[in-house]
Parts: sequence; structure tokens; C-alpha cells
Amino acid sequence: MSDKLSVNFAGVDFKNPVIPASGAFGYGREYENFYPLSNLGGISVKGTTGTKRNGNLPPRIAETPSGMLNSVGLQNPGIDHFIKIELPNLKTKDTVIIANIAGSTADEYREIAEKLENTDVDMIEVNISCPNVKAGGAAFGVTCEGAASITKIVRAATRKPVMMKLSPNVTNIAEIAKAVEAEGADAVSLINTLLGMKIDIKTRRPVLHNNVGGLSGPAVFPVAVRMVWQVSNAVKIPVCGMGGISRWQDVVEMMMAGAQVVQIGAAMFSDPFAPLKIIEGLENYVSENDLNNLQEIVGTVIPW
Amino acid sequence: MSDKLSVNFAGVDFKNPVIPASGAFGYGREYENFYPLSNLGGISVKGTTGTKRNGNLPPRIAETPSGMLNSVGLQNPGIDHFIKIELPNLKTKDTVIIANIAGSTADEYREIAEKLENTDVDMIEVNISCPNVKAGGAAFGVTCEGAASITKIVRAATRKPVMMKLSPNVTNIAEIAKAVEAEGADAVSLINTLLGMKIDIKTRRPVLHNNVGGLSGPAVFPVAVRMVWQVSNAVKIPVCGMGGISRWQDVVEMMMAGAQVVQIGAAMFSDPFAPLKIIEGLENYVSENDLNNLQEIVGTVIPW
Amino acid sequence: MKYTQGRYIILSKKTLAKEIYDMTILCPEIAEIAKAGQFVNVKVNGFTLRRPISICSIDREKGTLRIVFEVRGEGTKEMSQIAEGELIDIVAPLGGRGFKVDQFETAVIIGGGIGTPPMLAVAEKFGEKGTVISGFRNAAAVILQEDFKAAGAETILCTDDGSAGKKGFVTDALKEVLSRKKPEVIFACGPDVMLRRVIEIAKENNIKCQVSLEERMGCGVGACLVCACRTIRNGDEYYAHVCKDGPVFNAEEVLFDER
Amino acid sequence: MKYTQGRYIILSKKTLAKEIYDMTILCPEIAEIAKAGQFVNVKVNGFTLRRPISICSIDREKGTLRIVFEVRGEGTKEMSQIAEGELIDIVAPLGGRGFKVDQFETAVIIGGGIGTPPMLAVAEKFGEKGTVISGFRNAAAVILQEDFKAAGAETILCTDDGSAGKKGFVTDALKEVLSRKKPEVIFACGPDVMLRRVIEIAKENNIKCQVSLEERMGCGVGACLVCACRTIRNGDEYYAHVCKDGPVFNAEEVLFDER
Repeated sequence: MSDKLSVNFAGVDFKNPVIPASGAFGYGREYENFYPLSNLGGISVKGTTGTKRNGNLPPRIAETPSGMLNSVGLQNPGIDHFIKIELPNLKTKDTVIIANIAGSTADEYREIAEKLENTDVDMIEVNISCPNVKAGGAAFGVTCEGAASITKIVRAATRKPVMMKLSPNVTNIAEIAKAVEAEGADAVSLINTLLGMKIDIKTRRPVLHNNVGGLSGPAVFPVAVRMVWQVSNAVKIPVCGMGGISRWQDVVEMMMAGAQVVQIGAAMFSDPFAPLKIIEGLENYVSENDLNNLQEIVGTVIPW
Repeated sequence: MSDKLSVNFAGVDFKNPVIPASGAFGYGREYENFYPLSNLGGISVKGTTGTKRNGNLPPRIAETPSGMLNSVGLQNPGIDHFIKIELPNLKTKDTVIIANIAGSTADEYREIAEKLENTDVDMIEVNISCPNVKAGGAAFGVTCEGAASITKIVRAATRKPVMMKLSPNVTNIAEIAKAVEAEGADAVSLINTLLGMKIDIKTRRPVLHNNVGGLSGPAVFPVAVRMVWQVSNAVKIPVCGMGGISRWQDVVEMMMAGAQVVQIGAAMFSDPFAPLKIIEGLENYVSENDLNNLQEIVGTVIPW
Repeated sequence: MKYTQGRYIILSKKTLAKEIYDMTILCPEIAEIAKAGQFVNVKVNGFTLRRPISICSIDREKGTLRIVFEVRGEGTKEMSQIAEGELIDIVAPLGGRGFKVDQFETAVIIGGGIGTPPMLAVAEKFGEKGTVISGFRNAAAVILQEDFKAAGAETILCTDDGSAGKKGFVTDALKEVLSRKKPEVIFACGPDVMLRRVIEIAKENNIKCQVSLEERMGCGVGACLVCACRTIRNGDEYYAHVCKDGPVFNAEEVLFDER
Repeated sequence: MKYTQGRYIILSKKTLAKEIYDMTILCPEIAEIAKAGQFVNVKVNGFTLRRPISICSIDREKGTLRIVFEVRGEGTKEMSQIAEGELIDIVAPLGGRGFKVDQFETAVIIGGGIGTPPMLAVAEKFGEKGTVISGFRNAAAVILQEDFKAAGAETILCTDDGSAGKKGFVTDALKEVLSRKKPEVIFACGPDVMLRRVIEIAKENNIKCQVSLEERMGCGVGACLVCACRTIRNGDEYYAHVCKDGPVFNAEEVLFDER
């Protein structure tokens, strides 16, 4: 593999811009049964909270046209378990480790960030946009004030690169990106899932026990590209693009819209090898287009 | 056709709840070449403005996974032409005629509403959510104040039933629905299109000349169902549901979520007979489920 | 553990009953390591998610897996269109825990409806030491009886309406069997209501019991955490995941949701 | 005007050149009323939008339409998979204005690349009174020459690299033809750059000219207004729609966008 896909994103060196998305990849153990994790640019781990969470009642998933709804609700073993058990294992995998964190309160975010400060985690992704939890989650992510307040608290608690994960369920995502940039965020990642619902017309019950859930998959890709384009034009900090990417062409499109790196989620459910196939496709794209580095295409879309 | 699909929506009698959506059906002349318009519950005509508009430069459409983006930008012959030429023709078709109106300024909305007041139009749908025009359009639709102000002006200008068409590109659509209800709207219709973007990676240009456009089609259906459910739980006025409906099952789902009537858009592009097939499917559903009237299922979803 | 994803040829395809299909897939490296109770995750053109299908039978000599599935929706409908001789894209073998059969000599093996196919691979392990009880709505829905007999098992058939075998539920047949012999273990797969009752009866008779559960899945390997099921793990409630922690669980672990 | 939507059998399917397919569809009621320059809108499984394909030839006796299309993306790729003997779902005949041929005796008929197929139906109207000029990238891309000859037309072939026919553009050949005969009308379909030049030459020589335009379409019948093209209508600029107001326009109506 050449280094033409390498990128320094928010001060962290990635061998390539392809990162399995938080929530789709657990803590990496399962996908190791398919391929070595060292092939990946990085890993954004399962959203981790201050203490163990069981998540929502099942069913937690529903299929939709070119997409899916999920309502896992941040099931995770808690930050201490992550630091003690999962992180040491992940750090042996020769790839960038991004700790994705979430909390019900500002204090919980602070405590988690403090606990991570003296670990080997390369970067912290702060989830202020989980649509599937009652307290916290999206509550913070849908207002500039809320997003700014969590950014400020995490920023004060750590010197590690901080990436704020933004919600698409807002009127003006660019304003929220500016708000977190102003409080010292090193990067933003978007989009989290769009809030959706599916009803079983035979039982008249929502398919998801949580009633509503987060929509992801190719269906949302055009919304993600639009938001990445708006945000990358509104802030100076780098953007991690995600939302419905399933092919290398989608990554190129997302990067032309302004993303420096990307995350892959639902695509792995239908093809566990999607990240590797995408990386291979990007390698070919770089050579066929005589690029010195894939980053040359970032933000190169020419609006009419 | 039985009358088991009939519904009185916002004071207007519809023979069935299936309405071709504004923008997908012009002023009805084209689809008459396929079937008599009298089969339809009603017609929401092409968004009409105070004066003739040319709309945006082409290309105005892009295909996406299970959806499409459009950026027509309200091309229309103007309200006078509609009243003089199109309305008289439409009124001979034995179906409910809904005038869909849009303006760049509050005054433009008022003038159009006043001109329609003494016509045979059955209902006015006020588009405050067009994502494809610079002035007005979504600008009014994304804040409670803006939506309320247009509602107030139109309400004062006409005694005809007024239905406000809401934008999904907002943080809290239920709040906006409440705001228009408070100003006297008789109904709300949702969702308009989600703002999206597609880039041609070969040319590095947005596929749409308007750069961004409105996403519709099955891809957005789960978002539409969620918003219809939230809005119908937040207001007392009836809801017209739309957004990605392509099969009779989708109509049943949308009605269980809280919609009394529905609009069909993109589905007609792949199957011009979609509205008729959906009506037939609903007829069968009503008889197979021994319903006296399809309205019995409205809002019957049982949340967990 | 090793997961394989690949496209394999369908050597034969049959229809066993209305909307119930039977496919034999040539995939030696998977057949080599697959165990009773595990499943394959099938890619279906035009759908976001794969369809998890339990393994019905494993033939290491021939290097084949047999799957039997019912058309329940558009996805399985599309899947049923894949023809003999065509390739099917599967990820397998999945399921962190299949049926634990090795430490047992005798077993009662219970299948309800479309929960019956995975029990064949179990029956084939026990041969004459196994008693198979399977239940169906009616005669038209009955499948796999000859296969169970060929496996050497005592084979008891029940139908809700009595149009084939005994009239009644598998749980009635189970009580009858237990009145005359006491197996070391009971294996079961089927609707929740059936599993609950089987677990009760096993408990009453103090017999070990393993059940295979079902839940909507995402990744199928345990990463996305959507296929949660409530279980008891070292005393406290834990949301296990059917794809990775199961699909087979010991009866004492399972907590059924009130649905 | 009557639009028909239905599924019709593909009587024959051929490959004319790399990625260029030729299908003959049995659809008597459509063939009966279809005109040169009109198109059919083809449904493609798994895609939201139909694919508009120009009609290449119309056989009223046999009740068939012939379409020749190029694989440009995933949609047309999928469309090219539909096999001979299978059904194709089309809406047709679409296009409010085809080529107006009736009032003319003699014509020069110009096709550029994949813009060539619709010109066959025109050539078949003029027989020996027609002169067909078609241009392609190279010999490998050349299609329909025998059909044009069979229609009776004087047939002039051009390729950009001279690997077949004359080296050069159709516009060079057009000038050559006009130097020896003056047709009543020029019909053309092809890339914008070609059409612009053809229109200029027609104007210089004071010859009527009709061109067939292309734009991304939605409904295909004129309701959704997406396939807009800038035209002059009674003096002022008007966004006409290719599907309903065209696809054929008189040269003097057309305003090309600066793209």
C-alpha cells in the first residue's frame, strides 16, 4: 500500500482516510475474524459512557429502502472497562484509535474525558447526537449552546484532539459546527443518523421498541454530502464525513465536498470487507488520476 | 369504487385520501393522457407564485439510492394564468383542487391568497418550505416566527381551508406545526423534501445546477413517518402525510402514524399509475380488514 | 474463530412446502468448521441487510451446507429467486454458540414450524439416541420428517389441527415422551411461546435444556449490538446478542421480553 | 395525445458495438402512433427514475419499435441485462414534438455518436431523398451504416481519427454536401457542440434546421418540469421542457447554456 492515502487529520497521522464508524464496529474484536485491523486508517470505537449501559429493548433494527434504522441506545461496558480491557488490545493493532464517548450529563462527559487523558487513545470523538437515548445525546447536539457547552467541558479536560460528532436533525448544522469550533474543537464529524420511524402495519406497532431510531445507509448519503459541504465551508477545522458511504466513489464525492477523512457504517453489514474494498478503490483512483496524495481532492467541488 | 375511502379533510370532502403531490403533477394536463383525473382524491397543483417564474438552470434532477434530488425552483406561469387558464380546466375533472402557492415575500403570499379567494379552488396549500429558491421559500418555513407570520397573512386573506406545507429541514417540526396551528391553519402537510447534494466526481461539479436540491422518494419515507407521527401528536388540526410513499402499504403506515390524507410524488415518475394502484390496494385493505372507512386506522399506531 | 465471506454455488434447490425452500450450498471451508445451531448470513440483492438463515445440515465429506428457509418478506422472497447453479453470497459460519451436543448421550430434539430445520443437524449427531418432536400448523406445512427418520431418531410429528401426526402441541408430545424416558438434555428451536413452555417442562423434570433464539440482526457478528436479548449473566441482567453470544442459550440464561 | 405504460416482449437483442445495445420491442399500439424523434421511457429495476431512450426505427406492419442505446451508467447497465424474450416496462410514445418531416422533400440527416440512432427513423422517411451524415470517435464505435443504406439514403461516414470513412467531423462533411446540393431541411441529433455548429452552418446557408436535445428527465411527460432547456418563445426566453415541448426543436428556438 502506498502512502498516497495518508493524511494528518487534526494532528493525528492516518495511513488512509477510511475509518469504521462508531457503533458499527464494536471494539474491533469481531472484524478481526475477517481481516487484520492494521489495514484500516483508524477505528472509531463503540460509543462509551461513564458506566455500563444495557441500551434499549429489542427490536433495535429495521430495514428501510436503501437504508436501516437502529435504536441500540449506547449499550456499552463503560469507560473503565474500555480503558482496562479494550484499549490495550486495540493499541496492538497498528491503527489510529478514536474513543467515541457519550454522556447523560455534562459531568459525565467531563469524567470520561479526564479518564482518557492519560491513556494511549489517539483522539476523542464526542457524540452529542445520539438519537436513541432519553437523557443527553442529541439533547446537547441540537442547539449551539448545548454543543458549545459540551465542547468546552471536554476541551478543558483533555489535550487530546477532540472531534465533535454532529446531529443532522437540526435547522442549521453549519452554525452548530461554528459553535463547537469556537470552543476549541479540533475537528467535527458528520452526519450522525437522521431520526426515522417504521411501523409494522400488521401489528400496528413501531418496528423498533424505542419507537424511533437513527436512519443510516445509502438513503441518507445526499443529505450527508450536502451537510459536509455546508460545514466545511463554514469552519476552518477539518471535517470527518460519514453517512451512507458504501463505495470508493462515495468517499471521493464526500472528500470533494470537503471531508478529509470518512467513516463507514451500515455498508459493513452487507459487506464486512467494504472498508478494504474502498481503500483499494481509492488506491486505484489516486494512481489513475496521477495524484501525489488523495488529500489533493478535498474540497475541490466547483459550485455553479 | 366504494365510499369507504372517503374523508372530510379540513372541511373538504375527498372521495379518497390519495393526492398527487405538488410539483409532480403539473396542472394535471399530462397525466390525463394516462387516466381520468376523477379517480384521484384530489390534486395539489404545481407551486404557483404571484408572477411567472422560469425556475433554476438545468440540470434540475439527480438520481440517488431509492430517491431523487430536484431543483426546479418553482417554475410556473403565475397565479393569474393559473386562475384564468388552468383552474377552469381542473374544475371540470371532478376531484378536489388544491392550489399550492409560494412567494418571495409575505406580500406575495397575501396577494396570491386574495386572488384565489373568489375562485373555485377547494383548498390552499401554502408552501413555506421550497428548498430550491433563494428568497422566501424555506426561509419562512424553518422558524416558528416565519411560519406563523405567513400563516397569519394567508389566513387573513382567505376563508378557504389553509394547509401549511412544512419543511423537514428543521430541529423541531412539531413546534413549527403548533405555531401555524396557533395562527389559524386548518391543516398541515409534510414533509417537503430534505435538502441534499450530489457531486459528479468526474467533472467535480454538483449534478444539480442549483448545487443543492430536495431529496424525495422511498429513501426519505422513514423520516416522513417519524415527523407525521410527531406532528399529529402535537397538533389538533389534521395532517396530510407525504414523503417517499410508493405503495398502498406506505399509505397505511403513514395513516397509522397520524395522516388523514396523503400525497404521492416521485413514485409517479417510475409508475404513472401509482396513485390508482395505491387506491386499489387501499380498497382491498379496507375490505380485507372489515373497516367501515379507512379513516378508522388514522393514528392507531401503538407506541411501545 | 474464523468468518468467511464468499459467493458459493447452489448445488440443489427444492421446495419443501408452500414458501419453504431447501438449498444445498457447496462451501467446503465453511462446512469444515460449521456446527449445529450456527447460521449463515445471506446477501440479498437490493436490500441493505443480510438475512440470517440457520444451518439445517452439514456434510463435511461433500463440503456442503443445507439451509431451509421460509419466505417471510420481500428479502426472503428475493432470496428464494436465486436458482440452482447460481451463486449465493454468504458470511459464515456465524453464531458464537451453537448447540452443545458433545457431552450428552441422549436427547429430545424439538422444532416448532420454521424453527425445525436447525434441529436436523442436531438429530444427525444423536442418531438413534435422539427423539425428535416437531410441530406444524397443519399437514401442508410439515417438513423434514424423512430426514429425521434417516438420521435414526424416533420421530414424533404434531400438527395444530391434527391433519398430520398427533393433534396438539409439541409440548404435549414432550410430556408424553418424558413419561417414558428421561433424556440427558432437551434442545429446542421455535416460537417464543413454545420455548417458554419447553423450558418450564425441562425445569420441572430437572433436565438440561438449550434453546435457539431469534432476533432482528444487523452485522451478524456481534459488533453492532442490535440483536439484543435479555439474559442473566453471573446473577445480573445482561443484554446478550443472539448473533455472537448465541443463537443457542442455556434455558437458565434466558429472560423472555413481554411482547 | 395518448401515453401507454406496459410491459412488452423483446423480440430481438443485439450488440452493435462496445456497450451499445439494439432491442426490438413488440408493442403494436405504441408502434401505431409513434413518430420519428419520439422516445420511450424505460423502467429499470432498482432505480427511482426511468431511462429515456430515443426511438431508432418504427415498423407499423410488424408492430415493433427498435431502440439502440449505450451503457452510460448503472441504470443503462442494468437495462442492458434484460434478455431477448423477456419483458421491458416502457412508457411511450413520449415527446410532444418529434422531427417534422412531412412538409419536406429533401433532407440532410446528421447524427453524432449515440445521437445517431433516432436519425434512422428520419432517414426511413426520406429514402433516396435523404443524405445521412454520421460521425463517431473511431471505427469501433460506428453503428447503423447498413441500415441507413438500406433506407436508400446517400450515407456519409466520418470518424474523428479516420479509422473508418472520412477523417473529420460531421460538420466538415455537411459543408461538403451543401457545396453540391441544397436540401430543404437539416435534421440533427448529437453532442451540444455539434448541434451548435450545425445550426450555424444551416443559418449561413439559409436552410431550415431541426435538432433533438437531451436533458436529465423526471416524469418524462412534462409534469415535473425538471428537463428544462432555454429557448426563445415569441421573443422572450422560455424554459421549455425536452420531454413535452421537444425533444425536437427548431434551430431558431434553441439557446444553449454555457456549460
